[in-house]
Amino acid sequence: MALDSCTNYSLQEEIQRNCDVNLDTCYECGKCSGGCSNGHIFDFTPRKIIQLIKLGQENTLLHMDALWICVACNICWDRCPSSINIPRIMDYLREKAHQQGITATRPQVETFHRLMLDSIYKRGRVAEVPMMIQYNLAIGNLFNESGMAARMLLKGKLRPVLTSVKQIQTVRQMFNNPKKKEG
Amino acid sequence: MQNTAKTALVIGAGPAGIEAALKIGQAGYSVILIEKEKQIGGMVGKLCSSFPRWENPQEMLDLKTRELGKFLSNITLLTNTTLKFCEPVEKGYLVILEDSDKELNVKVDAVVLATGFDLFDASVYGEYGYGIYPGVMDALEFENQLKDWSAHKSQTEAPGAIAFFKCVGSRDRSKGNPYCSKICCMYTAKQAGLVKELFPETKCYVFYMDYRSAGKGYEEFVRSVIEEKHVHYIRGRASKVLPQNNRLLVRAEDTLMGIPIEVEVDKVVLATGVIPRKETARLVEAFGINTDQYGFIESEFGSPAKAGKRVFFAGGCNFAIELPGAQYQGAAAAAEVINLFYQDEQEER
Amino acid sequence: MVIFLPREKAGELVDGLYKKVDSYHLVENLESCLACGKCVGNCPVASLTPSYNPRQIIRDVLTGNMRRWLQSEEIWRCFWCAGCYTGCPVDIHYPMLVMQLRFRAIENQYGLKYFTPFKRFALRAREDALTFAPGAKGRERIMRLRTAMGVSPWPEVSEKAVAEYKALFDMTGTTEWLNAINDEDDKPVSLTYAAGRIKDEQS
Amino acid sequence: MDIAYFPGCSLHGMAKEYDVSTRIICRHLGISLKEVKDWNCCGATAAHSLDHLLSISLNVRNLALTRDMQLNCLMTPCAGCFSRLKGTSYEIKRNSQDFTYPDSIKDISVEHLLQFLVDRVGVETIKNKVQNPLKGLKVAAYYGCLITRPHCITQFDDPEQPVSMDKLLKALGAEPVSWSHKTECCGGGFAVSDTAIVLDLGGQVLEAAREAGARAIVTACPMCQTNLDTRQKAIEKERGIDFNLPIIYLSQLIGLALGYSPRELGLNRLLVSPANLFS
Amino acid sequence: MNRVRVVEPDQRIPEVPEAIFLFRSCTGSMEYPGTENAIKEILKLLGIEVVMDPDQTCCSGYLLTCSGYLPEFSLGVTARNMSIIEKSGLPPYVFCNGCYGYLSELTHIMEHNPAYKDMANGLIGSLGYHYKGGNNIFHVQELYYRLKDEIAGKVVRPLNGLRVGCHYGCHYLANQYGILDDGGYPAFHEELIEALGGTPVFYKERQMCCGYSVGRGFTHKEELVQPHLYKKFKSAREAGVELITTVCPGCNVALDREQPALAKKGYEFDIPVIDMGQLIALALGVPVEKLGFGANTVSVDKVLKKLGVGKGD
Repeated sequence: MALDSCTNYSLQEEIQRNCDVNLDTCYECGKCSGGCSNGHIFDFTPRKIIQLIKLGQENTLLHMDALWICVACNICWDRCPSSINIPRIMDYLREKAHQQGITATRPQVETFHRLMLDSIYKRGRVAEVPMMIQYNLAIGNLFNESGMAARMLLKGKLRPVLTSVKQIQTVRQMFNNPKKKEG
Repeated sequence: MQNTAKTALVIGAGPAGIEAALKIGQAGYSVILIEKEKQIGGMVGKLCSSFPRWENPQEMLDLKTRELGKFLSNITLLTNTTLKFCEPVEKGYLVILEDSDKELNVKVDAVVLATGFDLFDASVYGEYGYGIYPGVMDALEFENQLKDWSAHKSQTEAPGAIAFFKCVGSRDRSKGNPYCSKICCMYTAKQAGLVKELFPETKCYVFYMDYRSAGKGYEEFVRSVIEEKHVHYIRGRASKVLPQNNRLLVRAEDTLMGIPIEVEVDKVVLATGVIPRKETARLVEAFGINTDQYGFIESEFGSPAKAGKRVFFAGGCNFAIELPGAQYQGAAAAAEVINLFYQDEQEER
Repeated sequence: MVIFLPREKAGELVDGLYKKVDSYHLVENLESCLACGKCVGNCPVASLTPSYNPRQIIRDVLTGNMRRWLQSEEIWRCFWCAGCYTGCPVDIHYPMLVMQLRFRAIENQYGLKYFTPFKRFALRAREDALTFAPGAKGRERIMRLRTAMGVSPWPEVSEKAVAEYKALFDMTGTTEWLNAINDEDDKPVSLTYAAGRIKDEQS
Repeated sequence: MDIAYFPGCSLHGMAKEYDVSTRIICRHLGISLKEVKDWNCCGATAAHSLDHLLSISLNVRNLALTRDMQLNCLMTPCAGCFSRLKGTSYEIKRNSQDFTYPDSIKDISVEHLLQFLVDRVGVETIKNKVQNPLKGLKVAAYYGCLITRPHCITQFDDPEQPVSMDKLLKALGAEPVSWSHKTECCGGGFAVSDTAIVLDLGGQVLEAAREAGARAIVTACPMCQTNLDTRQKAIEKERGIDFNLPIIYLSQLIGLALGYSPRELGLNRLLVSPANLFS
Repeated sequence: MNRVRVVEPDQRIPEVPEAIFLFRSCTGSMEYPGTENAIKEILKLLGIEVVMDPDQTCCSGYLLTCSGYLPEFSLGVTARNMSIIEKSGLPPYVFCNGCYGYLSELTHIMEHNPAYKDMANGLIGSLGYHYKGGNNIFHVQELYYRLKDEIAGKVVRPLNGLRVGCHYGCHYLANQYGILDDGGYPAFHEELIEALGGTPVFYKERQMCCGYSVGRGFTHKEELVQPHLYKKFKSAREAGVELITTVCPGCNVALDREQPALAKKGYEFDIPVIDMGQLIALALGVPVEKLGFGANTVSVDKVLKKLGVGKGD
């Protein structure tokens, strides 16, 4: 792989500080990658990702596809002989990419996450029906999944009744904490 | 001249214990060699070949048994026997040995611990499904399998493929065994080689992080297994075993290619690491000697085989060790014992 | 959209492929490869084309993964500088492997477009026992230069030599073998070692 | 006994039946569930994907609310919420965040319904209460990613080869099949946003269950349920196999064994109808 | 791997031959005829007779073989040429790394695999040749180095500190059937340069391949060869190299002919590239018109000026 020109040599320290891991304990054995639920479609397997962090390839890392198709199933973390918390690292990188406004390789995934957060911001809980509608608007396909939605509606799965948190402001103030950049 | 005034107790009749007993006996002192199993030979007795020269360990054992036979006047071999009780006395220990029916009280002037090691319990690794999928076996079980195969080669039909996983219970902090068990690389190469010997058509895959072959002729041994026997080494720690149409599907990453791969095999052999015996812990307590954090016996500073007051050790109870190494340590322990006895005699004169 | 790359199936691999590839017995010690990667460190092409990786190509030949190298452009990029061979701790003559990989590729009509220029050279060399003998204009220039130095205007190559060189061409069937190759049936090749796995390919 | 109960958003929405059935069986087992007052969403995948700090604070609030109720055991039937809540208490225990939290919330033990039933209530207790055992019902116990993984957080059962749910199902008289994908991922997080992944991963799970000869999949996670249930048609189309595997909630199955009617337990709300299982 | 990789010059060439068989290089005799001529001139001054044989053909080239010639053919051609050399009874000297690597490679193959030798003999037998085998292939640079001191003694036109960067060429270094000096870090060209009164420059990429190798210049010029050469020239210029010497017409072609293309891309280097032989010949006072610098794409004039050699004299 071509080494990235913009290399961030403090990336490893940064990640270790924030994610409460020690990447120097990595055996490079690849056990994480062999079992990874989506490893076969990752552009960089978890093992490579750790290697890239050590090489400080920030740019590559923040732009990679793996960030947006990691299902956070924790298999890597659980099987790792050094129990390195890889899911947390993925979260950290994803968050960083998001804050830097880097467009996700899977925009719809990012959109979905954002809408979910919006919903939490609005009423402190996730309301599925409105969120689905917003999502369809966002991805510009109003009838996405509509067939399924109908079947679910018949089964009474999609309830228009929405419950909300009463002291919503206590929830909202979490959003405006200094650490979070409004994106 | 023969001097039977002094007696040494050797616990465990594996290669190390036998060697120690022999040397002490040959020096003219009397030895009690006890073994909890029915057979002598310990681990070695369970193996069907050895590295780096493909010798049959059984032959070596027979040789040693013959030698023991020559010194029966000095060396008393008690199988099915364990140490029941011991208390320190002046210049030695009072011990009670017990077998199925009777007990035996003796005063011994020195003790050699040669209790050997145990294998890691692979069922801790849920992902490998040891004890769940019949095709998954640990190293010793596979040694038996190999013996069985070579016994009735004609009427067994060759397995299509076998996968060997290395570092099972070794180099794994999350399972509390950060150490390298040292022998697995070699015996895995040996087992894979034997399979190819028996069934050249069988595909052998060895999933490894790196192979550690520090030792006389070891590297050549592993290379020959790869280059001449065509065992297929895949660099990457196997990650998951799944059952698939009555075979086993192994998932791993080929870290050299950087690509997740799948291999369908009939058997999975786990190169299980080495751990201390439970019995050793009991003895350690009884004789009040030191162990490391894992429970392996520690030597006193500056001495190769001394564990405590008139207590010595040899072989696997100290750490993972291969056959020759165990014999060296047995001899070393014997040397210390003989020296100790000699000193005693000087004082007594 | 998602491209579903299957996990590599070890079952699909060709057993003992390297023996088939090394039909001329020029790299018989291939199996002693330690996968140490010293070759890659030495390789000028790898430094320009990150996906070109002698170690991985050797590995694929050993594991029997035909598909990837056969359809790869990488094997056509090798400079044959033999830096890999110079450094190799077990003296694997990697260039000789690449040579034979290219034979296989040509057999299977992959990357012919990389071969056709040499086909032209070969067939012209056949005419006057000199490789790279240029066309009429080039000849004049050469003659001018050589005469200026006071040596024979054209390198002394005897009729005999030319005839016998040509004869060898035909005896060994090289001529029709060359003529048989035409770039119509060229199958496309790509940087297969980069595909899908490693994204940024900038050198 | 009094237990703080955290239903979570999906149990108030798509997975209503899970909520209902859980409440029913708990009542039957003499456990009074005290729903956490004014609870908020655990943040789910979205929060920890885009804003780690937010996902921590959201759950700290929930834990704090639990403490206000003077209860020190918080039970949730939703694997996702469980993972987030327990993860949060794990993190604040390790103090890896440079914030301080009131100690009292650190020793609230977060438990998943399954863990709760097995560890606190006990399999025997449930076994004794079984009215109509589910004779010979071959089911696959599907734990999913988040109930047992990672072990260092959940501290419950074997992360790779769990057995607790199988024990429970045996106690109900059902026959849990032994199968390979107990803890493989179904891709639930991408149920909506990246269907291709779901079809791939979910497909693998369904096929494994089918090969093992299960007639239904039992799950204790609303995401897994919704995912495998609603996507089953699509997966069937893609793989060209007719699975027709009902995805049933653990609580519903227990409810049935305890003698409640399918209707009360909301079994009718499953897209792949389990009707033919109990006829 | 018990092969001797590095030998001393006087082991390699125990006593200096009176006469040598000079193996014609196609590229050498056509692209840069000056190279061939320079060798003849030098050896004349050193009192060594040069024999060439018109019956000798092209060595049939790495370039073509490893891009798809059938080895049967290459072996045949090599066997034929070698048998001609054997007939002459003189030590064979080549002045092209291509020929060197190629001949030694294929002779090695035939030695180590008799079947091929027989096959080749079967081929050329019909043409009335027979190849015995077991002979060494030499490169003229080895002879230069063996005669370093004589050459130094004969210098009439010292290079007075001309900063020269050497290019060894891979197919000599990589062909480790007992070569001069260490293939990993050779330095004997530099010693020669010093002997001629020049300043050898150990520029960073001095061992880097010329990029012409095996004709990637025809297939991957844009994406490989040019960026590759850019690296080499860049490091050379940074080290202040005024002249690059090669010992292989092939390398010469690559390094010399490609520079305009690089210049068009905006990378102007303008470093003249000549053969080691030509440089020695210059130092030994061989008249410049005999060295055919007219063949070079990058003009050698400023070097000549620095050495005080006018085009005319």
